[in-house]
Amino acid sequence: MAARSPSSPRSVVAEVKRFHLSETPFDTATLRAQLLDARVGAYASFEGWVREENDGRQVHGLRYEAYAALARTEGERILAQALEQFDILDAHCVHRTGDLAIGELAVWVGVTAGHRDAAFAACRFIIDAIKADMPIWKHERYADGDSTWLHPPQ
Amino acid sequence: MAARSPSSPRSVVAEVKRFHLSETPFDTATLRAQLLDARVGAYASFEGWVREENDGRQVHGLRYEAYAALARTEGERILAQALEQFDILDAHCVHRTGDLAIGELAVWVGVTAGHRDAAFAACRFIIDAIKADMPIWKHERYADGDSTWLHPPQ
Amino acid sequence: MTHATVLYFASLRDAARIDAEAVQTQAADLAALYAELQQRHGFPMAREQLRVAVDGAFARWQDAPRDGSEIAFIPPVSGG
Amino acid sequence: MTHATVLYFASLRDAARIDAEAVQTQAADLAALYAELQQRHGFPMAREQLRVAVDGAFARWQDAPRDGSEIAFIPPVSGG
Repeated sequence: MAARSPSSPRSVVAEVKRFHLSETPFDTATLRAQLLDARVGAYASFEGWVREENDGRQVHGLRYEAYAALARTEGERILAQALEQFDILDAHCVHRTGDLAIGELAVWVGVTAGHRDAAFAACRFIIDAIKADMPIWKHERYADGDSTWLHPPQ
Repeated sequence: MAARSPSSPRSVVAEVKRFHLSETPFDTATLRAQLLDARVGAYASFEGWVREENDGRQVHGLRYEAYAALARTEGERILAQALEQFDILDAHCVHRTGDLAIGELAVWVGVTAGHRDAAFAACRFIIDAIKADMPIWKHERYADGDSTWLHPPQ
Repeated sequence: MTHATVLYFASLRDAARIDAEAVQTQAADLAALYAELQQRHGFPMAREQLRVAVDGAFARWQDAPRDGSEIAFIPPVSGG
Repeated sequence: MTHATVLYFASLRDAARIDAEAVQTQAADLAALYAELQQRHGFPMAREQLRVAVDGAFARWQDAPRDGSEIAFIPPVSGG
């Protein structure tokens, strides 16, 4: 999948990946640092954290399952669309998979721009698109012992 | 300034400060961690970074001067208003003062909420209010040797 | 006859009790393929609730199944 | 006669060449006080461009200067 030219493996930069899946907790400070750039005036970020409660039910923990191949394609498509549609410098996103406890980070979006209008708008666009289109499913376990896949009407 | 009761210094919590001025570079990971809470589903943050260019002029560095007493009053007022006006859990803000180099963090806003609509709206409200009302002035030094206070029309 | 691999996720996988299977089908399009598999596994979800993907990209229900392709029926997502 | 401290920031401080001064004034309100100090220091900024604060809170131009208070004229801000 990596776009390296076999004829000049050292001089060709690997295809930029802006979207990643992570099976383990990840560090937003490091991700933010990767977006540092002297042209940036505005950095907007969004994070989804696992809440102790969802729709009035007490959540004990959850699991995210992804169709990884399609998720990566969709993630790159969404971020490329944000770069085309908004006056921003860069945009990255990481989504967790696997088992998460209350308080854990589920998704991070980071956007850099010259000015804040575009940074906010693109950040919002990205998380909305991730929620709408990303082939990732949440399996919630509740305090009452019940558990279920979430398949909200689209 | 801290609101401790002299009669029971151990049991009374100091008045919550949500806004701070910082004379030195500060760490957003620590500030973010202070907002962790099991009720949080959405964390939105905004950062202003020093750009190498402003209004077409190449910037070498800048200095922020604050009227600290009024800045603290205004900061707390703006954050309290955000908490009243939006369905959020908490909101903090830190603004740098003193000399800053290109790429340095000038201001950070962090907002937690159950859901992303309120987190984004409050974060945007806060940075807009900070820019409009905070008695802080930017002194820019340019590549051509010139320097000036920025007093944009309000 | 088309040979393809079908992937199941989330509640579709729970219903099928497998996460993938090799299928041979004469279905003319992916909609007809879902109808076949829905009958075989008793999937409760109507096709209208799902999307379909082929080889890691969203596809159209009226696309014909391709030999050797990887097909996934995508139940309503809940990431983010 | 009212005694107060006046603070200057940013380009107002550059123009006054001091960051604070003790003033004695008979000005009836803060607008009149600014007019006095504008004349003394040659401030280029019209009052309409400024806000005024007393003791660390925004105030109104028609407020009378209070004895012992700390008054600041706030040029257009550029934080954030």
